[in-house]
Amino acid sequence: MKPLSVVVRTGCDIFAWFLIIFGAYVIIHGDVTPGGGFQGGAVVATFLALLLVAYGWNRLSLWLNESIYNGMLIFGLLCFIILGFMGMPTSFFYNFVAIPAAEVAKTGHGIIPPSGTIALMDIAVGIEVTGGLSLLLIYMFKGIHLFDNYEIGGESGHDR
Amino acid sequence: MNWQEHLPALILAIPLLGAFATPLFSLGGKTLRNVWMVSISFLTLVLAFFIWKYVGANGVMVYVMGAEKATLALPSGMTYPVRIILEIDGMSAFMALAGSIVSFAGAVYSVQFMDRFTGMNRFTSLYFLLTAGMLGLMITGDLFNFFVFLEIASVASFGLIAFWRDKPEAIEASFKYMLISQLSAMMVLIAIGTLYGRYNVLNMAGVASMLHLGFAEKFVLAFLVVALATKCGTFPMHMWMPDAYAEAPAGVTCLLVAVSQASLYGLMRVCFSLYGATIGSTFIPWVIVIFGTASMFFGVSMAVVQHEVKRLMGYHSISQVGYMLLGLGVGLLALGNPQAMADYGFTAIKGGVYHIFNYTMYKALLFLTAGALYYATGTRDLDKLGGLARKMPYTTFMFAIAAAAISGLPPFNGFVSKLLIYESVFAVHPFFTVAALVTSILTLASFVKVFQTAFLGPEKACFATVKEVPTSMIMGMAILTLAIVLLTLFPTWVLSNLVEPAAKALVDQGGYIGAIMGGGL
Amino acid sequence: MIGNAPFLIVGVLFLMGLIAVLTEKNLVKIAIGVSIIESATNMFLIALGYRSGGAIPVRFLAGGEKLMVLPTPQALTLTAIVIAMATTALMLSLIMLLYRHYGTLNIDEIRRLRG
Amino acid sequence: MWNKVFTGFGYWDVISWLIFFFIASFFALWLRSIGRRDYKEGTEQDEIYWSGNPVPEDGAEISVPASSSYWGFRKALEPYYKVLVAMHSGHIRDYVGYYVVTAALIAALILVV
Repeated sequence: MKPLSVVVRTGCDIFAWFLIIFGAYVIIHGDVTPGGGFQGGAVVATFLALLLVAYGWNRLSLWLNESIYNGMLIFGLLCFIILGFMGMPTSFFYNFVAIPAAEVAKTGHGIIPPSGTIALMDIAVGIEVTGGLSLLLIYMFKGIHLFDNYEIGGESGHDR
Repeated sequence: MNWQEHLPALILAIPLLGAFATPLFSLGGKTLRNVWMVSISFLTLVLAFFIWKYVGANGVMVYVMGAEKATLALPSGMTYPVRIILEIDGMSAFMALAGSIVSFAGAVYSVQFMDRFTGMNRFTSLYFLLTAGMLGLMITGDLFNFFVFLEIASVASFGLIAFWRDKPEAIEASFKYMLISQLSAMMVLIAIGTLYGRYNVLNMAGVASMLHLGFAEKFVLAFLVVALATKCGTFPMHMWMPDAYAEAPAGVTCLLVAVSQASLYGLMRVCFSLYGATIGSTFIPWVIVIFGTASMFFGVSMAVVQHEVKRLMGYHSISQVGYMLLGLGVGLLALGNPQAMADYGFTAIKGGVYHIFNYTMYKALLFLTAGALYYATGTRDLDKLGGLARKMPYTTFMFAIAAAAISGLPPFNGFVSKLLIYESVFAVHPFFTVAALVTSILTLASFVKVFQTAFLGPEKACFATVKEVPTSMIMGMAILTLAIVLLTLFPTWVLSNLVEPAAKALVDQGGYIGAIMGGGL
Repeated sequence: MIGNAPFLIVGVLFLMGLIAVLTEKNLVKIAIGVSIIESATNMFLIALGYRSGGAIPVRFLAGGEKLMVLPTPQALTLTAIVIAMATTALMLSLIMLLYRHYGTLNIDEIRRLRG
Repeated sequence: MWNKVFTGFGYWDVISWLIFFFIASFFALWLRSIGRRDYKEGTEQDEIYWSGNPVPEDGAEISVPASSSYWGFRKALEPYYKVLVAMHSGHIRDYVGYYVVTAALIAALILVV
C-alpha cells in the first residue's frame, strides 16, 4: 500500500494526536459522562487506523512497536482483575475506595459523588481496549500478506 | 469472614486471572507457561471440589458481586435483586465439578500435545477464557450474565477451533460454528431482553418468582430452547458439531464437550428453574423428548458410516446428548404430576444427570485418545490406521475402557446411567426405550469398527516407527480413565452423593427462587 | 401507535439480516447480515429501555418530579456491542483466512467438511 | 457403599458382575490351559494361512479398511443414508436454514398448543 498524498498525510498527522486526547478524555470521564473505557479506547485506537491509512504498512512498520500495545493489553487486563481482587475481603469487585453518599453530603464534595474503583476500572478497560483494538488493526492488516512469505502449511505437525 | 463464602467468585476469577496473566508468564519461557497452565487448572479443580463440598453441606450458595455483604441478595428492603448474583445449587456444583475435571485433563494433555506449534500464549489464554466461560455459564444466576458467558465461551471456542490456522478445514469449521452460534446467541439476547421488558429484572430467580405464562413468555421459551439446543448439538441443528469437534486440537475438543454440556445445563435451567411448573402445556417437554430421540438415532446412524476417527466421535456426541435430552425431557414431562414424578420422572432425571457426568468423562477421554492416535501416526483416517495396539499399549487400554463405557457395556458406568434412562422412559412409551437400545447397539458397532481398524489387525509398514505418546498426554488420559473407573466401581456412592443432590436441586424450583428472593414462591 | 415503531423496525431489520445470511453467496455479505442482526438486537434492547414519563439516565438531568429510567438496557446494549465487535472482527479475520486458503469468497465452494 | 442401585423396575450391582467376570475368566483361562497338546512353536503351525497364497510383507495389504466394514448394513439402508448424507451437505446456508425453520416451527406451534 502506497502512502497517500501529502495533504492527507498532514491532515492525519494533525488529527491523529487530537484523537488520542479526545479518547483519553472519554476514558477518564467515563464514570460521570456518557462514554467510558471501551468507547474511549476505540477512539484512541483510531490513531493507528488513521496513520495506517495515510502512510501504509511499509512506512508505519518502521517505527511501530507492537510490544507496546501488547503490554497495554496485558496491563489493562491485569489492572482490571486485580482491582476486582482488591475488594475481596468484602466481595469480588467491591468498590473499596468509594466514599459513602452520606459523607459526601457532609463534606460538600460537589454534586458528583466520587465513584471509586469504577473510575479506575474504566481507565484499566480503556488501556486494555486501546491495546487490543490497535493489535487487532495491526494483525488484520498483516493478515493481508499472511501467506506471502511462507507456504500454506508451513507449520507442520498436525495432519492435513 | 469466612473464606468459603468467596468460592463462587474465585472459581471465575482464577481462570480469568490465568488467562490475563499468561502472556506475563510466557515471558519466562515454555516451562513456566506450562507449569502456570497446569497449576491454574488444578486450582480451578480444587475450587470446584470445595464448592461441591460446601453446597452439599450448606445448601444453595449465593454470591453478590460488589456488594457490602457478599451473601445478601436483597439488602435493606429492596424488592428486586439488582446486582450480578452468582447462584450455585447442587446442579451447578455438579456441572462445575465435571467441567473442571475435564478442563484439568485437557490442560495436562495439551502441554505436550501442543508442543510443536507456535502461538501457544494465545492458546493458553483462550483455553482459560473457555474454562471461565464454561464455569460462568454453570454458576451464574443472572440472565444477562448468562449471555455474556455464553459469548465468552463461544468466542474463545471459535479461536481455539481455528487454532490450526494453516489448515483450511479448521477455518471452515470455525466459520460455520460461528455463524450458527451468533444467530442463536442473538436469539438468546432477544429472549432475555423481552423478559427484562416484562419484569424489569434480570435475575433468574427474580424472573422465575414473577413469571406467568403469556404470549411473550411462550416466544421467549421457544427461542431459548431452540438456541440452547443448537449450542448443545440437537438433531436438526447439529451440523456444526462434528465439523468443529473434528477440526479442533484434541485438548480443546475435550473441553468443548464440557462447554456443550454447559449449554445443556442452561437449557435445563431455563426449563426447570426459570419456567418450572409454569411451563404450561406439555409441548416443550415433548419437543425436548423428540429432539432427544431424533438426535440419538440420527447422530449414531451418521457415525456408523464415518471413516475419520474424530468426526465419528463428533457424531457420537450428538447421539449421547440425545440420551440426556430424553431423560431430562421425560423428567420435565412428569414435573407437574407428583405421582408420575415419583414413579418414573425422578429416575429419568437422575439418569439424565448421571449421564451428563459419565458422558463428559468418557467422551473427553475418547477425543484425547483420538488425538493421541494422530499425534503418533499423523493421520486421522481410519482407512490408513491399523495395528497400533502393540505400539501404543496405554492408549489402547484407555480407548477400550472409554469405548466400553460409551457403548453401555456392563460393568462400566455408561451402563448404569443408560439403565436408569431405559427403565424410566419405558413408562412414557416403549418406543423411546427401543430407540435408545438400538442407538446403544449402533454405538457399540461403530466403536468396534474403530477398535478393529485402528488398533487391531496386522502391523503396517508405514507405522513401523510409531511410538507411545509422551508422558503428559498419557497423564491427561489417565486422569479421565481414573474418573471412569471410580464411577464404575462406586455407582451407589455416586448416585447418592453426586447425582441425587443435583437432580433434587434441578427439580426444586422453590428452593432456587427462595435462596435469592427469601422464602417460597 | 408510534411507540411501537422501534419494535417494527427491529423485526424488519432482523428479517433483513436473516435473509442476507440465508440467500447471499458472498462471505462478506453474510458477515454484514450477521451485523445487521446484531444491530437489530441492540435496537431492541435500547427500545426496551425507555418507559413513558421517565427521564434519561444521566445523573445531572434527572431529579425533581421526573424519575430516571433504569440504565440497565443501555449497559446491556454496550456489552452486546462490545461482544458483537469482537465476533465481527473474528469473523472478518476468518473470512480473510478462508479466502487465502480456498481462493474464493463464494460460500458454495467452501464445503470440504460434509457427509 | 456396595449397595445395589435400584431403578424402580430392577437393580444394578457392580460387584456381582465383577464376580461373574472373574468366574468366567477363570473358566476361559482353564479351558485355554488344557488346549491342544500337539501344538509346537516354530514349526509350520505358526504360519499365517492366507488362502494358500504367500503372505505379503506389509500388513497394509491384508487389512480391511474402515470404509469397507458394515458394507451390507449400508447397502441395505442405502435410501435412508442417501437422505441423511444429503442433509449434511456442507452448505452453511442449509444449516442456518434448518435452524431458522426449526425455530420458526417451534415458536409457531407453542402458541397453538
